[in-house]
Amino acid sequence: MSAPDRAAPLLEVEGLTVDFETRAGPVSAVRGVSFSLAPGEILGIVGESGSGKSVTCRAILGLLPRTARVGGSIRFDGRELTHFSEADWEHMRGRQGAMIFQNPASHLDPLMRIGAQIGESLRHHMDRSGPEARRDAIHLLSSVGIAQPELRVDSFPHELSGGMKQRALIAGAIACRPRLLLADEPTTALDVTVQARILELLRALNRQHELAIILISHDLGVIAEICQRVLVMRDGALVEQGRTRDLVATPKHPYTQLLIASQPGLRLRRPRRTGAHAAGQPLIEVQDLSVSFRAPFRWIDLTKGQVRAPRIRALDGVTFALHPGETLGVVGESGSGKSTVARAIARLLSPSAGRVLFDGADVHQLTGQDLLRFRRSVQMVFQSPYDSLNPRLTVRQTLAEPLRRHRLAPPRKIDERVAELASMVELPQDLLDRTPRQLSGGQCQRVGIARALAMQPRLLIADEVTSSLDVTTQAQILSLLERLRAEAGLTMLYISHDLAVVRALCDRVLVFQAGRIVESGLVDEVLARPQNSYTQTLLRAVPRLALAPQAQFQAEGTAHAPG
Amino acid sequence: MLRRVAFAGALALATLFAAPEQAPAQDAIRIASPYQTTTLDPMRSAAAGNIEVYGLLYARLINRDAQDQLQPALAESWEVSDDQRIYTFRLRDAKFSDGSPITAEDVAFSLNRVRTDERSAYPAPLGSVEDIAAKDEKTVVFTLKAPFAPFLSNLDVWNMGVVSKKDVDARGEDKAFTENPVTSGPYMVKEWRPNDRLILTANPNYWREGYPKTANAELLEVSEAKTRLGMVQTGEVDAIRDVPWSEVDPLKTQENVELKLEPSTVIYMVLLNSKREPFSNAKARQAAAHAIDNKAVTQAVTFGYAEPANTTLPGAIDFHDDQHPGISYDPAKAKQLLQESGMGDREVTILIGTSATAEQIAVLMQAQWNAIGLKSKIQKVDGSAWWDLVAKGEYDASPTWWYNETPDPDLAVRWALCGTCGSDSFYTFYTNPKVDELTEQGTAEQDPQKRAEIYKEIQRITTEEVSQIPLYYPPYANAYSKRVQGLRLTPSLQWTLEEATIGG
Amino acid sequence: MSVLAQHGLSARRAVSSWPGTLVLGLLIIGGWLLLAIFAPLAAPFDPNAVDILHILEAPSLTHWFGTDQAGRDVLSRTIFAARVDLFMCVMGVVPPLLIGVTVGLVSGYLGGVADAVLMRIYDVTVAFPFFVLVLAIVGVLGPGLGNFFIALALVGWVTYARLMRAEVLVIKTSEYALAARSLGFGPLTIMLRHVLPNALSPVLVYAMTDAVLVILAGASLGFLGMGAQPPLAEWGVMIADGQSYVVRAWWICFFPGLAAVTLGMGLALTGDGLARLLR
Amino acid sequence: MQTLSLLVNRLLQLLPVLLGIAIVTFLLLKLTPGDPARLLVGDRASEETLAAVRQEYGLNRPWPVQLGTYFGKLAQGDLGESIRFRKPVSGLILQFLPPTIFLVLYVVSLTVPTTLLLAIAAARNHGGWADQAIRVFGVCGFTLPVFWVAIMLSRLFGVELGWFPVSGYGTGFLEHLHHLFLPALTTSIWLVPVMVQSLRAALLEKSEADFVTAARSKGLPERGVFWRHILPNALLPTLHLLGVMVAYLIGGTIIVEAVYAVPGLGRLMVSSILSRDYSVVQGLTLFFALATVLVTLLVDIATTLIDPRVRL
Repeated sequence: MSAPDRAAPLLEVEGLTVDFETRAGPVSAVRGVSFSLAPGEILGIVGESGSGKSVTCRAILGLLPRTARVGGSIRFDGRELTHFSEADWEHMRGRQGAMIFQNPASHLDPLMRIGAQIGESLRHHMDRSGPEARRDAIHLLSSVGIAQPELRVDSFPHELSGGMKQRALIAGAIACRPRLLLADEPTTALDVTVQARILELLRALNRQHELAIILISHDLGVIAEICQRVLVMRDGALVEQGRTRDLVATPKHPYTQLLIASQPGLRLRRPRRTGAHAAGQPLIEVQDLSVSFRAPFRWIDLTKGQVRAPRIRALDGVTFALHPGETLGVVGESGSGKSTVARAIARLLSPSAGRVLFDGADVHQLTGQDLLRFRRSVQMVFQSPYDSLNPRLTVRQTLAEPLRRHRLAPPRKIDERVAELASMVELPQDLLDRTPRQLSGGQCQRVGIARALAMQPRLLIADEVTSSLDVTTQAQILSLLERLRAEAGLTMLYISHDLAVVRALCDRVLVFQAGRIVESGLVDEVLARPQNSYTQTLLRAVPRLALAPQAQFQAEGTAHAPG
Repeated sequence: MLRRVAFAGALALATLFAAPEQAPAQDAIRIASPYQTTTLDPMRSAAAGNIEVYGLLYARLINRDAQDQLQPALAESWEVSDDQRIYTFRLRDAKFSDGSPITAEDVAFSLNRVRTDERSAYPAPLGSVEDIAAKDEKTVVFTLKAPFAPFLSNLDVWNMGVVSKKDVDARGEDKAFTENPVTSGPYMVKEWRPNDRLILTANPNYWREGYPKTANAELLEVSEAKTRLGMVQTGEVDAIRDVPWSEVDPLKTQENVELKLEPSTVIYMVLLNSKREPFSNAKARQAAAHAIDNKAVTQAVTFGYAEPANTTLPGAIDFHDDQHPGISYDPAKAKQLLQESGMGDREVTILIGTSATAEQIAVLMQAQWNAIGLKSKIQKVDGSAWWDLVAKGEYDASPTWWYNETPDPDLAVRWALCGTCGSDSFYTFYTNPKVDELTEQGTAEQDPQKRAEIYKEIQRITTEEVSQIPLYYPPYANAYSKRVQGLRLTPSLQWTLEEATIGG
Repeated sequence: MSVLAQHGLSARRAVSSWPGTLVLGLLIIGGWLLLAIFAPLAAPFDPNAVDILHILEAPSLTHWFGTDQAGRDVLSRTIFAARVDLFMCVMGVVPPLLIGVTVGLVSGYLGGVADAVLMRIYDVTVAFPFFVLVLAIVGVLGPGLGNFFIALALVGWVTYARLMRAEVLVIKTSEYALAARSLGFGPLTIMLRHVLPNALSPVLVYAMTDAVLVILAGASLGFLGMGAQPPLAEWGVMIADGQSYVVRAWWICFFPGLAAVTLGMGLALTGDGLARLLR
Repeated sequence: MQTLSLLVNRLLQLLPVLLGIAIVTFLLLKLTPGDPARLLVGDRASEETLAAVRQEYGLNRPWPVQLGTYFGKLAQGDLGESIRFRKPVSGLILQFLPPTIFLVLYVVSLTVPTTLLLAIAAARNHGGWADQAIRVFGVCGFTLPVFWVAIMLSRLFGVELGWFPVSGYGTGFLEHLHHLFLPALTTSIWLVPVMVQSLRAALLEKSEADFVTAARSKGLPERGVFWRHILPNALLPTLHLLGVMVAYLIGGTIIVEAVYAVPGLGRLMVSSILSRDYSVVQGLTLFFALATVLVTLLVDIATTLIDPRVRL
């Protein structure tokens, strides 16, 4: 719509460099980035973590830590920001340019009411009185789509959902009608349906207020949703920029091509197994499974007028089966119970009702050798790459531990087997003696997979294994899983909030909502013709690029895919 | 809700602070002592803090004056029968603090309690008495079992005060002595805050006309010597007991404070347990005694303010043998004696309580015993445990002190040297039939000259046999504010508070 | 996540880049340790050699730190006391630490009845003011270092248990602890190998502060006459005994006081450094 | 209502704790060598007298009987009677409570402003000379024995300069303030470093928090960010520490009370232990337990006032 090369740009960045001073000498985070932004334009910056996109963004508002050295030039509305004094910044921030962040929960002061936090900048920049600021805050809250703003204005952050927190943060950012909004991964921590609504809100704000937006994301799909232009960054440098449509359609730089090719749902195509083989004995049978957590015990609770606190239901009468060789996807938003079901199957928590049968035996009744055999047969890979590895153990120790425990290799052969496992997950051998902190997220996740594989399990449960990884890493891990499944004949339970990933990997899918299964069936059928309204909502919310029909991309897209 | 809670809390706090306050205290003489008052019943305790108080609350039949002479007090006059067995006292017209008259019956009641009540802390001074009876309203008759020379002297001991029979009968012992006892002495209790202070005010009915000269007094319990010292220097109190020896010199130069070294019947000595080896062996005890240079110890501990001890009895009592050469400091002889005793290979335990002086003595002793080859280790326990262990005889040696209530040596001998008088010679379990016999002779004999000989002999025997190792005779080191006149601590641990005045 | 962390700058820290405070703190502690070990060589006199004729002598060329109320050389006693005080730091900290860590680990990880019982014991102990309980126990068992250590062990574990339990409750739900369970490891292995090493940092940092507290508690007991048994040289007791001579002989308590402050400083610096290193 | 609910629960949980404390204290005391009768009647008493006195106080009965009697009385809310003074224990505690509470509140009111001042100065000046000076002061203040500080201050400000009394509690609010100043100062010198360390660390941590960056991104001046966002958030852990310390001080000012002759609970405790006044020690430990719980409760209530996330 709006031309990128309009006459008077709002923001001009030229040759921006940012270096951090560390004990080990300066580390360069941004090297010579130049771009411009027209008033009312939405610009996307895409790149992996560490690519310098956040640093660039923070440099524009002078929010870098003291150890940062900024070089080059940033001109906002004709004024040079790199020479700004603290007083200048106080004038500029909030009034001219504002920012929203990835994790809304941690960016709201937990001790302060929402209204007060929004009103803060109004009182500072616009000299609003207390009651005025409150009135404006209510107005702002309603304008960012929060229902019952008169009530919410007096809420504390913890009383709001994740999406509402982000809306409140946006309301605070646009309170003083800035001309520029910097949005640093604003939807990454949110569920996909919420993400869609936030993006919609940003687009609406852009239209209504001529608000220029820089949207930062690692997800090209998100960027493609609303950005007119996009910058691609890698290792602190700009590798490509252009109109979104052009860039997605004809990426020039190999990295951009890789980025696009890594989008799930585009690459992995494999023949799906239909229900034909499902006739035999299922490997796992979940029967009417419920899990509830008890609230903290109190002898007498006068507030509730009852003696015992209620239970919180995380899983409510779930029944399904998983057949050998099958890959079953479980999708749902956070809190829908999908992780709970995984842990109940792996016997990491006890159900309050119902059974889990493994090879016909009740998993939660197993003891002794039977339990050990079960442990060997069912393995889990966890969501967080760093948290799933003991930070005090080296990779080698982590991998050797289960081998010793279950005597899966003779003591002399353990090193050999560890090396074998590492190569199985494509982990360089020279990383074996490092601790998790010295590894990247993707590398950690490979270790987690290798640890599970060490047991030669029959069932692999993967719980959101790629959700905190960069898109290119995610693609690598997914193809690794796919390869392992094919080679080792694994049965897999794959849990994800990302429909695209599920579609790429799974045969069947279960859709969870509020602890229940609301829809199930073959992946292609469910995703093509969702019966349940919730499934439909989920599906609609997925950023378009990711689920983009092959009609649009496949012809060109596959051509560029490195394979 | 919360605000209301906070308000209620504030209110509660406010009343808490407001409650115990009285009107600002009038000018009073304040005395700080390390010893605490635990009871106001003169029968019930022989603990140091209580001793100081009894004389202020309860008048006795006779008093000892500054010249060491016995003077009539509640008793106007007395007569002794020819066989020295019957003492008849005539009471003066005196009243208790509640206005009721002090009768012969009260006297008999008070002293019979001390003498016969099984809970009486110190019946010994009346041990010679067979009967006490009120002959009429104003006449009390004491009948002795046998002639007893120190009898009159013993009537001056701190637990001989007269309490009101009527009040004790009416209120019961517990109430009568915990709330506001009816008193016969110069003061009565205004308020007792246990573990903190005793606030006294003049008894308007005190027999001695014009006394006490100062109407208000407070006895404070302050356990830290440094704190007492600071208090007298800042004028927060007018008198303190037990100035540490190291502070005596510095205090002498103070303007507003006067340091007095007052005569005492205190003796510092080392208990030796004669019940178990090695000190059941007399030679071992002698070796231990000859090993100690008590002149040097005295100098080191008291900076020379005390007199090195030469016998087992306090230096200030009657019939003390000043001529006795004492136990010489002779390491060579000590070594030899130790060898002869055959106890040289025993390791002994020096038991001490939590007193800095005892600890210093123990350390010095240990070094001197080491020098003759007597091995020892120091065991330090708190005061309560110290009594427990000492009374059970579970120790070898223990440096400590004691004092005598009267100048007459009888009580001292019975307490510290007599093996059959109930105290096991101050739990040393030392016993010598000759000494026990002499003890009885000493009280039966009325002639001072002959008594002197008897006590000389007792001192000679016990010193040579080393029933205890005498160390030194210290004076009381007390400090007084210069604004107070006439206040002193008598050798029998009584404050002359009734004669003290503020002014000047 | 901070900007720096995204660049992996704070995560990768080489062992060689120890915080300066840690190095300095360890140097001070090390210095005292050396002095303690070589006390017989470093001290000019026997610390317990009584010289009744030379008491309370001011610092001189013979007695650099003067002599005390029994004529003993204050310098020698100060040096030898380092042995006792360092020993006190170890014995006053390690047993409570072991008890507290075990209790915190077991009650935090196992939960349920074990947790309920241990936490009630914890409540009982914590409801006593620390010093009162130490005093009561020393009163029961009698003064002396051994009983002091027993008292500290009975009282001091609660803080460690609380710190440990809080950490364990977090680590217990970490994915690596879950992973260890799914790998078939028993509770004991998981507790010792996975939970314990990762939960130890705050405990170790607190241990340094606790060591200072131990010296102070020892000194306070000395003041109340319940500290180390004479004639053993210990800084706290030396200060406590010396304070009654402060007008006549300031050196008796000044030098051991100085010693205690330097060691305390070393411990505090080490704690500070550990906190940074382990963060 | 919620507060009340919490209070009820806390008190219910307290019951087994109190029971435990009573039993532990009782057994501890029974194990202690030493005899209250001896200290009561004094040096010269004979064994017969001692036996009579023991009989009188029931000290010669088997300890389970004694314990049973004690609990029987306790159930009726009777803490018993002091063996030494023949006075009700509850009365003694009430007699010694006001100075202790006054002292604790005094210490808090000296400590809190000082802590805020120093910690803020240090944190805002992170790494600067003020920060270093405050930390050095902290270490020194923390490592000095309390009794040493107490004696020195007493000599300097009491004896030499004569500015403050060296003993007692005085009568009336102003005199309390005057008399307890040195004891409170002594305690604060020890307490402030502990609190400053905690608050300083929290301030530094919170000043890097995301919501602080967010506040800065709105253009709020640095001062406003500090007072409105950093400080309130950093106060919580320090508040908890303060609670722990106050609970500790209620019975833990023993040394200070001894040196300044303050008639407080610590002093009562020490002298009761030393003279084996069993019932007073029992009563005091129970009281301390109760006080600890109450202080913790107060802190929790204060926490809910600051932090809306925390529910009672």
